[in-house]
Amino acid sequence: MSAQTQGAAAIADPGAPYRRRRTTRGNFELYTWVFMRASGAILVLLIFGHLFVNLVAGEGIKAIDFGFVAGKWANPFWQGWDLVMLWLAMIHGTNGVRTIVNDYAERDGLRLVLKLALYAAFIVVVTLGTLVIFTFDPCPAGAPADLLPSFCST
Amino acid sequence: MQTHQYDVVIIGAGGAGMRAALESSKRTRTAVISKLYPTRSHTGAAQGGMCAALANVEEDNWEWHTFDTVKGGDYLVDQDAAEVMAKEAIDAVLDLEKMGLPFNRTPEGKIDQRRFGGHTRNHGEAAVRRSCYAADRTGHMILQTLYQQCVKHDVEFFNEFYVLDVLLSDDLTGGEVPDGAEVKVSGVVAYELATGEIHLFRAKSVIIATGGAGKIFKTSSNAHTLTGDGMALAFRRGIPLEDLEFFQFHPTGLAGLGILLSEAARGEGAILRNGDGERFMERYAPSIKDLAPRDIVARAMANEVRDGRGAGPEKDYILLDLTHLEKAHIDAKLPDITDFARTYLGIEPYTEPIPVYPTAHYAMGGIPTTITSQVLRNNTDTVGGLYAAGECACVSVHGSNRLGTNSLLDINVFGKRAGVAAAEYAIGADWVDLPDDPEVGVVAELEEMRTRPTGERVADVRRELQQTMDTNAQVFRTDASLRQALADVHALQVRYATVSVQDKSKAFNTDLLEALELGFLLDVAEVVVVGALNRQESRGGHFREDFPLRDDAGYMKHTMAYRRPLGQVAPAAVSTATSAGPTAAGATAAGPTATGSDPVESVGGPGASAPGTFDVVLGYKPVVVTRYEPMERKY
Amino acid sequence: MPSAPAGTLYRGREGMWSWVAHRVTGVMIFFFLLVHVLDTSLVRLSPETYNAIIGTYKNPVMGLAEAGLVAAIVFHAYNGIRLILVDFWAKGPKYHRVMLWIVVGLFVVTMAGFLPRHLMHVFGGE
Amino acid sequence: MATTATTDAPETSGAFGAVPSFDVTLRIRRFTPELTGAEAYWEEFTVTAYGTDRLLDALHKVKWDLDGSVTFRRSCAHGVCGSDAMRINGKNRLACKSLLKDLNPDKPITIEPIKGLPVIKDLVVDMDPFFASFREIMPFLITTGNEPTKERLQSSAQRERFDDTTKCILCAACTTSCPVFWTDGQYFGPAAIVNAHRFIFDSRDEGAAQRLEILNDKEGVWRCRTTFNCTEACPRGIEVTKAIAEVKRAMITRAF
Ligand SMILES: Cc1cc2nc3c(=O)[nH]c(=O)nc-3n(C[C@H](O)[C@H](O)[C@H](O)COP(=O)(O)OP(=O)(O)OC[C@H]3O[C@@H](n4cnc5c(N)ncnc54)[C@H](O)[C@@H]3O)c2cc1C
Ligand code: HEM
Ligand code: SF4
Ligand code: F3S
Ligand code: FES
Repeated sequence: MSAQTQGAAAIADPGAPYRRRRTTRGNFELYTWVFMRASGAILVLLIFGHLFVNLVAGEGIKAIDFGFVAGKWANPFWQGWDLVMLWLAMIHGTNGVRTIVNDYAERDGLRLVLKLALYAAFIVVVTLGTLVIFTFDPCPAGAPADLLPSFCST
Repeated sequence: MQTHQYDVVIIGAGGAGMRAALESSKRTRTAVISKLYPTRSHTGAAQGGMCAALANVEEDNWEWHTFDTVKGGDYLVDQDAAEVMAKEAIDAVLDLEKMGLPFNRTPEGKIDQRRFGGHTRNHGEAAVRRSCYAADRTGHMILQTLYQQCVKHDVEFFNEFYVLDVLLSDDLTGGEVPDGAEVKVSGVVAYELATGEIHLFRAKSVIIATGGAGKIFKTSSNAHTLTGDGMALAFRRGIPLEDLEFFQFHPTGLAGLGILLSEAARGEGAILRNGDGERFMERYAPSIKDLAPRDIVARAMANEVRDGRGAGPEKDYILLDLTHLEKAHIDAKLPDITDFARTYLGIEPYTEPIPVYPTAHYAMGGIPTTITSQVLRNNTDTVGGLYAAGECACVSVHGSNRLGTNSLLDINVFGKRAGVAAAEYAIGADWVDLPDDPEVGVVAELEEMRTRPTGERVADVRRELQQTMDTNAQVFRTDASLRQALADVHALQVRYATVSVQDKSKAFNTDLLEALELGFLLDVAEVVVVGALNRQESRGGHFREDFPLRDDAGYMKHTMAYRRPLGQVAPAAVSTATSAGPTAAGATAAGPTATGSDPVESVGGPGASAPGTFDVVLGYKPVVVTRYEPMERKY
Repeated sequence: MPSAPAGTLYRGREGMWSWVAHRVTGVMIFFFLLVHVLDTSLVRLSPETYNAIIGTYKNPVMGLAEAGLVAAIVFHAYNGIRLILVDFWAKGPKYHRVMLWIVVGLFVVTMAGFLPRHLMHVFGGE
Repeated sequence: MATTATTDAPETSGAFGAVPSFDVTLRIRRFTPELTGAEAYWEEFTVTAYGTDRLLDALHKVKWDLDGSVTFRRSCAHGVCGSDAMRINGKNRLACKSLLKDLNPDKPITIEPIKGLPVIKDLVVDMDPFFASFREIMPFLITTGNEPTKERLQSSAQRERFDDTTKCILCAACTTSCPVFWTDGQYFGPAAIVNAHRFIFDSRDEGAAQRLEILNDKEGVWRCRTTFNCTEACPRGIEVTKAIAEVKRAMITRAF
């Protein structure tokens, strides 16, 4: 017998009445839930398009370099595309990770730390990404011409 | 030990207990003590329906219902009680609907009704649709609905608490309390399973609603937890048990397993066939055939098997045939029971008939009460503040054979009455002093049983009890078989005095509780057998092969079994009984001395079966006849 | 409330395992996305830095990782659609298992279309 | 120590034909703080069983013939009371609805308490948190206005609408199979939602808005990730995940 012995959590007083942790009602979880689905549906389009253009069409991953990226972002269409994708994916992903943190981080302190880190990452990444897309100069002065997209030389 | 004080304490959270709780907690401080979580009570297993003459689908009235109940019970029914039940049935069903019970509906949106065994139009003309139902889960819906209402009204529950003693102001077991003297209830002693702690509940009123005792038999539709606790507790305190020899064997239990297939199957058109494929009920009850009362059908089935016309390799069961019914109809009306056949026997009821055989199902007898659910301590005196309702009680509306669907009705009608009466009594009554150290008997018994180092195994004793009851006190009984059963029960009682449990811990010791429950079973079984031995006639669920006819001259009366000190032939109470017939004749046969067992010292308090100390003494109570003179029962 | 003592792994079926996969792929994609945005931001610094970093991606190991990431996205995306159907289509819960096999099928088809081309780019030299 | 029992009489085979017997080994996860301290451990028992035996019968043989201290709840023995949900070979099942022959008796059958509720002893868990969630969703008919004298009318179609969720026996098999419930035990759990569904879609009930509000909680329906373990586990065959989806949709319709 006793093939194996594993630890068991101590039992709280079985007579003690059970109390749910104080929680909040309201539509927040509802909206995020709907958002996950809506954003997911849109992201399918955006991400598949993105992947296709970057990895499949043309010469695939080999072709990616400054020139390629700059070439895309010179076009407001791709600018908009990537901007929406960035925002949707980041909100979707951050909210997804938030759920996961809520699920597994049981201690309140840990929960708080993880969520702060998550939101900080979100802000940094989204701000940075947005800035880059908008303030991006495809033909920076002084850069070697062979690295730049072809239209810079004109 | 903890002490609590409530105006009303209800023992049992089945249909009867919760129906009472709804009434009582509305009026006064009430606690419900149950050894199971309320929704796990066996009321939830009831399938077929609950009858009331709503006349939603065809002409019907409560008077016909009364007649059917009286006739179904082979005229041993107290007719005033049956009248009350049939009249209040209509409100009982409507009450449940208003509480939210999801009944099946007619095309007009009213509660649907279907046929059931023994329920007829115009005093037996033809089967009538009287049973209100929710598929084949009526009991489940009743239990859930009542629990939901209890949640709504914040009823206080003590779940997984076992009541182990009911405290009275006087000791009735001595047989010395004179008739007419005032005896009152003062509380109960309970055992908390989770911790092993003893709780003392002081109460002005106590309602016993602990359900049936089917586990005295081996093959039974009853839950493992239906061990006759309430009946045994009352009995040990000297309160009589009425008509316990009448036990119902339901015709259609899954063969070998005893799991019930509701009579609703036959109500919806299923047919019983023997091994030759013959619809044999045509021979036994030409007018209503498969829908005859249960005792008749069960006996007919047993008879077919005995005469070699059973089905199967061993020719030992009967077939319940649904194959001619529409699949959609089966799915809508009988989903659960067809599922049982699939799960437990691997039978597909659409295409194959289901093997069935009678199974111990329902105790017609129990703690005697008045029609206001007050417990009687003899033929006329009630115990102040003590009430009983449901299967553990005997009003008696079922007489010697209960009609299908009348029990769910019984628990609702008399559960409600008990709740109202107990609360009203408590509001007007004074506190009764508790006896000194009321818990010592229980504590001593528990401790002794728990710490006894070695001894008999509980399971062995129980197995043998169930086996002898199945062999000797089932559908067919004779003097010889019953004497055998009695001898066995007495021998087992002696062995019970030395049982030991293996689990020595305090928390959640179900081993210990099973041992205590075995004590209840032994007491109840003894009363069943003694009553059966004494009743030298055949009536309803009690069939004596040596006395195959009903004997109204000798036995048109209720049996009242008392626990009295050894050697005391007639208790004071019995002297007031109608004297016709062999008063206390069973007592001599019943004496443990007849089996030559040595007296064993008993533990404090009334304790478990105490062989050699107490005896079962019989008395009688007259049957109340209002409108219907006994006739021969023909269908 | 104390947690339950550890026991064996719960033997859930397709629904549970697809959820585990969805969760794992979701987190994978999220962390990749963080890195991806950061590295792409390097285009702001100078073409040289960007190309240098991107250059390090262009080795077979990273190529394989990239393939894994695409696999994760493809699964997460298709299964995401399955989840949306489970939520909003009345018969979704009934057919969730069938839909999972469709997801797996589409996943295989998509990857079959993508992988050869991608691996060719990765390993196929110039 | 592997203990073996060979009881002579089949507990349940009785009248129904001749049933072949076979040996099964039960590997039970035991937790007996009072006797062996706060460590759970495995113990194996071998018993002889018959073709129609349920796992509950085998457990009874263990308890009655080998070791009386093995503790579990049970009552009805045919799947209607909800007492004996446990984790059998890694899945939540009722012991009384699991036939041994369907459990592959060649290998030891592992039996553990349901997951996510505090274990009291062996297979017995503290059900209070479970019933607390049930009580929170107002599981009773809510109506306004005067009581009708006769029954409230309801068409068969209206009755059919919530039929599935009336079957619940509160066994907790679903809630304790849910990976989200295991995480912190705060999630209301599928059983509570099923019982809310039973009333939300009852044409006679007028409390739907309140119940939806309760389940709109952070720990309410939105925590469900449609893992379907609950549907898989429900011994009553209730389409639990579907019911949850219907509640979610009702909330969304209400919010937008
Ligand atoms: C399978 C089956 C099908 C049936 N079908 C029908 C039908 O279709 N129609 C019909 O009318 N009747 C039917 N019956 C009969 C009917 O269901 C029962 O007679 C009735 O439900 C009994 O209800 P009750 O409230 O008296 O007892 P129960 O529901 O059995 O409740 C007993 C309660 O007492 C508690 N209890 C017991 N002992 C103790 C103790 N020592 N301390 C504390 N608490 C204790 C238990 O926990 C439980 O809560 C059926 C019965 C069975 C077995
Ligand atoms: C490609 C299209 C995508 C679709 C269709 C999609 C769909 C979904 C859906 C429907 C959910 C909710 C699952 C649930 O509630 O059970 C979800 C969760 C999640 N998604 Fe996506 N998603 C996509 C892309 C992404 C991306 C790009 C990321 C990362 C940034 C991501 C990360 C996550 C995470 C972390 C979760 C939470 C998982 C969980 O809680 O189990 N998803 N996704
Ligand atoms: S929904 Fe099913 S699994 Fe869940 S408690 Fe109810 S009956 Fe049990
Ligand atoms: S298992 Fe849990 S996650 Fe949802 S589908 Fe069932 S409640
Ligand atoms: S014992 Fe009642 S459900 Fe298993």
